[in-house]
Amino acid sequence: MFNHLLSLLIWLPIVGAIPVLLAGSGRPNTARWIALVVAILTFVLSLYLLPMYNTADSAKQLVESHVWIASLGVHYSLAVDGISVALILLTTFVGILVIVGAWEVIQTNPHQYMAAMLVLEGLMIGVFCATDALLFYVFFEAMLIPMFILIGVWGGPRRVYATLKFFIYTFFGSIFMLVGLIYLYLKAGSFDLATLASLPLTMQEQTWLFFAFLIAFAVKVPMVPVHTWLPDAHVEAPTGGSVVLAAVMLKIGGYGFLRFSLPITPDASEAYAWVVIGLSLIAVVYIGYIALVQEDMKKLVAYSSVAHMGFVTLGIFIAFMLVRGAGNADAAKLGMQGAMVQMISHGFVSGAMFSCIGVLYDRLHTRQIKDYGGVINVMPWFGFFYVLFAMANSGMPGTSGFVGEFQVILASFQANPWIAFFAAFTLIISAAYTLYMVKRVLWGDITNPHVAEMKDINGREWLVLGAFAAGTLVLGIWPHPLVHLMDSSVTQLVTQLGNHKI
Amino acid sequence: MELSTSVLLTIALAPLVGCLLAGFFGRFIGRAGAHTATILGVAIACGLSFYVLYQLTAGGAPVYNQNIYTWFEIGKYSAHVGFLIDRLTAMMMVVVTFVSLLVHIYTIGYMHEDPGYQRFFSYISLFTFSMLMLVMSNNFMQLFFGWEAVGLVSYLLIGFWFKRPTAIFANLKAFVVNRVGDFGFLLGIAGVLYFLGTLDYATAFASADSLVGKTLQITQNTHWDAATVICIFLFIGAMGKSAQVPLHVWLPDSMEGPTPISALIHAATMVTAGIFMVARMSPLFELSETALSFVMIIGATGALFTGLIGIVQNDIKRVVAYSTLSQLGYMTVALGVSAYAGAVFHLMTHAFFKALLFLGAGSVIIAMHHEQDMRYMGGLRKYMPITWITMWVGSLALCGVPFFAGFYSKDAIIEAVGESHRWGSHYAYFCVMAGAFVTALYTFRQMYMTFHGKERFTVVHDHGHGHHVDHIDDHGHHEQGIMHETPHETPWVVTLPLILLAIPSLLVGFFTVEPLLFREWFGSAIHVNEANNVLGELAKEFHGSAAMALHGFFQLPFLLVLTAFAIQTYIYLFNPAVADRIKTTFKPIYNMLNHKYWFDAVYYIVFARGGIALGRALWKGGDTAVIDGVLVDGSANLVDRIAGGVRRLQSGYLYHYAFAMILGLILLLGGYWLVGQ
Amino acid sequence: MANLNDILILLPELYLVVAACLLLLLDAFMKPEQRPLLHWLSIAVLLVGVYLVVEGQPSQAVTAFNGMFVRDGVAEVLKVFALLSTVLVFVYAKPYLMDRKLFIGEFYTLTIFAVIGIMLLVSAGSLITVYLGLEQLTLSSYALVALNRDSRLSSEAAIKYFVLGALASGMLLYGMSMVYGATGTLDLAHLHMAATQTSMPNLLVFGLIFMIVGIAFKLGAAPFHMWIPDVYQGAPTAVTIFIGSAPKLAAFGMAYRLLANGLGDLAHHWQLMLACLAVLSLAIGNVVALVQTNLKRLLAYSTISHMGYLLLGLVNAGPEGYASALFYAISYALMSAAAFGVILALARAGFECEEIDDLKGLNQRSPWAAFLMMLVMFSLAGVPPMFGFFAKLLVFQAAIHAGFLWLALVGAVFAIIGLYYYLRVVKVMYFDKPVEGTEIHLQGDVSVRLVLSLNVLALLVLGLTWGPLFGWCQSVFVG
Amino acid sequence: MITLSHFIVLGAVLFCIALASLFINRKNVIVLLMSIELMLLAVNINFVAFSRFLGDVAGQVFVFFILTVAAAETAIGLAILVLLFRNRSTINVAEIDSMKG
Repeated sequence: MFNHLLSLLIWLPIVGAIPVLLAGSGRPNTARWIALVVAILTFVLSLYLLPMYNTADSAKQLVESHVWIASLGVHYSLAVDGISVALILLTTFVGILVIVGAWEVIQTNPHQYMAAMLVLEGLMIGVFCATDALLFYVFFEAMLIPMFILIGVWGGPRRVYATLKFFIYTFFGSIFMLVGLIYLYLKAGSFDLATLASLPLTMQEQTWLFFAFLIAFAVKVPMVPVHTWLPDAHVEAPTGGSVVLAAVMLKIGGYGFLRFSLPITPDASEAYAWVVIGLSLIAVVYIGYIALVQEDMKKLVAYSSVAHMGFVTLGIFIAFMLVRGAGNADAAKLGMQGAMVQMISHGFVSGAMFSCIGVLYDRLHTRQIKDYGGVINVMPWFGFFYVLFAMANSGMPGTSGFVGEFQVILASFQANPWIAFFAAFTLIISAAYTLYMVKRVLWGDITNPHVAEMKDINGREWLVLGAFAAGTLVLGIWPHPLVHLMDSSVTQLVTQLGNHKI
Repeated sequence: MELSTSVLLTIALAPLVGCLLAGFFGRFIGRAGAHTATILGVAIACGLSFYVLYQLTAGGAPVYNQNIYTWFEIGKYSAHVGFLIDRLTAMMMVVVTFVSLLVHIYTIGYMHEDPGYQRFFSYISLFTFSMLMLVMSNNFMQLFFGWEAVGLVSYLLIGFWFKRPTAIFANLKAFVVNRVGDFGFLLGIAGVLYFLGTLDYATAFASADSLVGKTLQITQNTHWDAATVICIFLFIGAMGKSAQVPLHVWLPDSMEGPTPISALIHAATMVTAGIFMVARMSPLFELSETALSFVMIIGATGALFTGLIGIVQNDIKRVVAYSTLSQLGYMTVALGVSAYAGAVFHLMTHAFFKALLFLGAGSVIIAMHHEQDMRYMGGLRKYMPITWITMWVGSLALCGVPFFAGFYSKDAIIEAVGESHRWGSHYAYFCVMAGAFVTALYTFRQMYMTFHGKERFTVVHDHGHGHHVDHIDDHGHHEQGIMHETPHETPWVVTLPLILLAIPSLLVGFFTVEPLLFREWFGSAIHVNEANNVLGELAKEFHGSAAMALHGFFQLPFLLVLTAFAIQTYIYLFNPAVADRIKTTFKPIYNMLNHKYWFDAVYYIVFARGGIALGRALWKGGDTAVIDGVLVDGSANLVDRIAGGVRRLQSGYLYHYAFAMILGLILLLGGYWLVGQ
Repeated sequence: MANLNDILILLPELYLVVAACLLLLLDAFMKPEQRPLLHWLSIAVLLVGVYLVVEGQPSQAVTAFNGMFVRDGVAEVLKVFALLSTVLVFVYAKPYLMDRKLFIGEFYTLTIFAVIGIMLLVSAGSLITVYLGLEQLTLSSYALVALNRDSRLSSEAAIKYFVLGALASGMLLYGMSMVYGATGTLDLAHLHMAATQTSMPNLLVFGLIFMIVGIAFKLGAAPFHMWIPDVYQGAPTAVTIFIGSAPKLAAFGMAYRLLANGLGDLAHHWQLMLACLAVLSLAIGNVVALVQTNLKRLLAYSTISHMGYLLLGLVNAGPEGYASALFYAISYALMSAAAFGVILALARAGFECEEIDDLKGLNQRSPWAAFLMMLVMFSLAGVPPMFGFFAKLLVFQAAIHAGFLWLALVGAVFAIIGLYYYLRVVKVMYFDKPVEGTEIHLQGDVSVRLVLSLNVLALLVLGLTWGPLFGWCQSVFVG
Repeated sequence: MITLSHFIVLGAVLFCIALASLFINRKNVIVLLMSIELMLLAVNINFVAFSRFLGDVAGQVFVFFILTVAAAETAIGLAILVLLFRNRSTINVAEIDSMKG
């Protein structure tokens, strides 16, 4: 069983979605319970990765490879390294919480909702496991379908615009990557990522490929200026959708950079690292200011997601300047680790923030900040969580939000103090926009009579927020286990950055 | 013998446990349970801190420096959580826990009507924990953790009465302004890691000299001295936390918090974190004259000019707040002239008498039913003698009257500045000297307006009691100057801390000035280059604290105090009208001070309003208009319009279809003629 | 001289001719209520035809009647899928025809005759056979389009189809005549040899161009696509589904026979021409489809764009290119059969389910139908893991390999635009509220639902396991 | 002396006339049928001419096929025409435009 663990992790939720669907709208509770059981099973299975994954070994592990398309030499090949393991765990963890979170919130066709969530989960795990470019692409694209449905069916008033924008935006990005992959395939005769990584390419080829990949993943991350789908998607998506979107789906962009841009087009990535770094810094500052003036809580958090993901891209590409420019591999590792930790942390924090907003939305059915105020008076427990996550969002030490940013800033200072200067600006701006929201939502006297009637969070919500809080705090107080888990893989990556292809 | 890790852990964690108990189970353990738990926690921490101090001094224990656990480890970079306990730390621990303990006790009385009782206790215990983590840290990462954590607690406590608009504005302001400081601080830490390759104090300081000659490339052909850059960045952090000009604006507003907080966080401990940090980093700062001059000038400016504002304040707490700003300035000046010991010494004495003053003010405020405006007080000394006397002790200490604790620390600083030859030291000397005068001015004014002269409130016995039970809501709403019952001395939980603080305010200087200042008591904790050792110079003329005090009577500072005393006594006891006349004659100056040199106004317009405006511009202009409007939706609409046009080709007429085919044929043929040949 | 061997080679076609005639007679002597029998019989006939095709398939290519008729792997694949998709057509069409009093023998016999035309066309060895097969197919199609004699739209569609079709075949013939003149042979195999040493290369290329027009018309590639939207819309949906599926295979076969077998050596000429046609088709198909409100018309334009993708494969002008194009044709036949199948299954007497808005809130009314339609739409849009994606992948690959990277990029861009209208259909089904007072459910007996479900799920399953099928497509072009 | 090119030109001319009439004529569908016949005629001339000059009969054989098919084609065309007239009581090309866009 465990030598197919990865396949199991991918297919269990997907296959599990079938009975959930079959339960039909007639028996919502059956659907819910099946979904929950499947999600928990998946999570438990994913926990087995920890003992089975050897952190000392930097090579890909738990390899599974079967010929898929003989005539093209395409393989159904899966494997994980530390980074994948971390992200898979995040996925399965969030997988449970979104299902719990949607428990009685989703009333229309809960079975379809749950099924979509499970399929989505499976596909996302697939993305993190795939070591064959075509397989990766298939998972990468297929993910869009359930998310499209999730936003479109259970979303808000402008859901159609939002979900179409989301789908087409992402499709737009990835189609060029597909062309790039085909080109690589014709050159290498295989879609195997390792083969592609070792394929010699001229600078010109690398440049074209780099930008093909960049579009695909920049849209996914999302980076400025191709981020505008995110606020719309988040605002319109149901809570669970936003949580998955922010917590996991965005990470796939960062993950893609690691798996494609860095190994396949190292020289071009080096040459154009400044583009990505520049965009990341713009994301921190420009988006920070935009977040400051949002009137819709979800939009605000969505924008802050863009800003935080900026640290991921920054951390990844700063590594180039450090390895090749300064020749400081350790600093590069620091930056890369920072990016990874930031991904996981952002998974917790943004997921939690969106869950919080969901809690409020379920009570007042509005996301406008102005409709709230003085919530703390009636929802003390909620207030506790909200402040905690807000602090994590503004990078408070002791919460996970701090770790990644800290490492990335330290690393970027090694490359160039100015980069660190602009990156560190997040300390100010993120505090400003997050706490400005907290001020208007949580503090103050109750102005809106409806707020006075709001009940504090119930057990289910407590569970969800508590789980997120635990993740946030543990990671913030003791990040070493996570860092250690990914250490060998990151080292591997960084050493790869060193070798030129031309 | 060695310091034991378990003891240190207990010191740090006991308050945290108290905090969690009071915070999460406050509802079950009730008010009594909450304050017992937290006070117990802090008491343990305090007792053990004294024990640690004893061990380090009398017990002759070596400096403790160990990591508790690894935070992360990447290649050659690593961050740990660990403790560095030397005399500096120990002293800070004692100050923090001692004041914190008294404040805990005091709070029982001050907050006994407040619905958020448990929450409050949990907060201040959390603060104690954070502050201890800050001072006990043995590396920059943990320092930054404590640094931000105290900021968080300060945020929570300033906004403790979250229904007050002013309070929740003040706490946001405080946090963001602090973040501006932390922004620099973090860059400083990054610089340390860059140049020294470690986040650990011991290793970093050991290799500090390697900074000499190193530069940081700012632009193509400008290189800045590494040490200077690092130190200034680090000091920016201190400017935020210790409310130095121009990042001082948050501290006066922080008075929105309950008074015990003003005493503990915004006077005695947290705001001195910056001073402590710089003292801790003395090996680095010693490397950069420029940075130290910068520090000195900033401090001197604060010492004088924020003090001046204090003269025109009417809110009893705000007077003390501005005096805190001014005193922090003194400490900073001391740092700037490399008199780190002096700074820390003043930090300690200040912690005692300033906490005393705040708690005294709080006591007055209780008696006045949360009336804070001194214009509606006066003549309170007969109602609350203990408060009156203890506050006089604090005031005299603040003014630096010989034999009082404040005298030793402050006079030493003034002397030290006089000794220093650092660039700008003359300006600094003038500031601290004038500052002494100003200090006396606002102090005596405050004392007179509060306790002396005739009562400026009337007591009306009407539907009296139970009405101020929810004083938080009607605070400031009730008609000023009208009391519903005669003010009376506050309960023992309030007065006891006053007395306990009055004692050190009176004595601590006398007994500790010699070792702390002139006998290298801090040992390795503080490093001073021989060239800069101004205290060393002073030590030569030092012949015992008594002599120093007596000598002090004939020094300029004391004469200035006397002058101020005379002036204020005349104005406020014999001829109150003069005050208004001065006000009118020096209208512009008065306005300037009353508007705090317009710092807040300018910041508000430029940063708050400006930021919002900029954000909106970027949002509407950048995201909505350009990216979405033109690129995303724009292209979609374009395609749509094209589609609308192209579909008209499909006219439905057979002959058009046929024509299209023939056209296609001709195009292929033509294309062949052009290309194919 | 025609001997028994030739007959055997031609067996499947001959068998179908006989069977069709018998069905015609049977229908004449049959009472209306016995028609279902005819239905099942014709399905059986087709299935037996599949059997005969596969069974009698020689190990390597053989010719009959002096090379007029070729029976090779390509022909086999095309015939098998043409027959199978026609089976699907019959199954889906029944309830629709019955509801509309169109449940008559002519539908079946005409369709089978058309299929015979297809089979003839795809195994043509000579220009004559190509022409005859083509006419056999088109003439029956004209009649089928006009099947509903009382419909104004049908007759209009029929006349347009007829005139344009005749024009196209006229051009084709004119081209053939020039090719004949330039090479002196009608036999494709000889043509291939003669084409190189012709004395009048320009005449030859002229002929080629005229023939390409004929092919493009059959494919429905722009600018020879004008008939498609009107015919798709006007014809009874039961006929549209046929025109939309099997003939595409025939068109590919025709293109392959004429361009690859016949004038393969002129590839450098026709590659570029096909590329231009491809770009035009992609552009017009995808863009105009955006503004359609009629579902059948929308699918018509989507056909045009898909033919553009198919051409992407052809421009490769090599075995892998032909393989990918063939693969694409097959995938398209299956997808469009499924798409129209859903429409047919939802339509009922007095409700054509032709407008996109007719699908509003389908998910509430009939989740399964909505789910099937969604899969089809994503497959058409080319979103993995659906079958359609891999078809696109392969033609892209073929184009890029032939050095037509720019063409692949154009294809990619228009795939993005095209995505929009497929998503719009899904949006209508899932995100919109159903219109009050309308009823919309899966019609027809269990066979329809079963086959339809299988057909759609095949798109998903083939998406995960398309290797063997593609392997087959490749194998028929090697050597 | 009449050479091959004369025939080709003749065929081309006929063909062009046919094409032209296909889209110039906006009156009667019958005319369309005629012009289609004309087109096929042009094709036949080509075939016959080529086969004569190439000395290869296949072309003429093809002509016979074309003639036959053309007959069938016309038959179906007329049938559809009848249908059209029955449904719309007009065979004016300019009025057959109920499907467009």
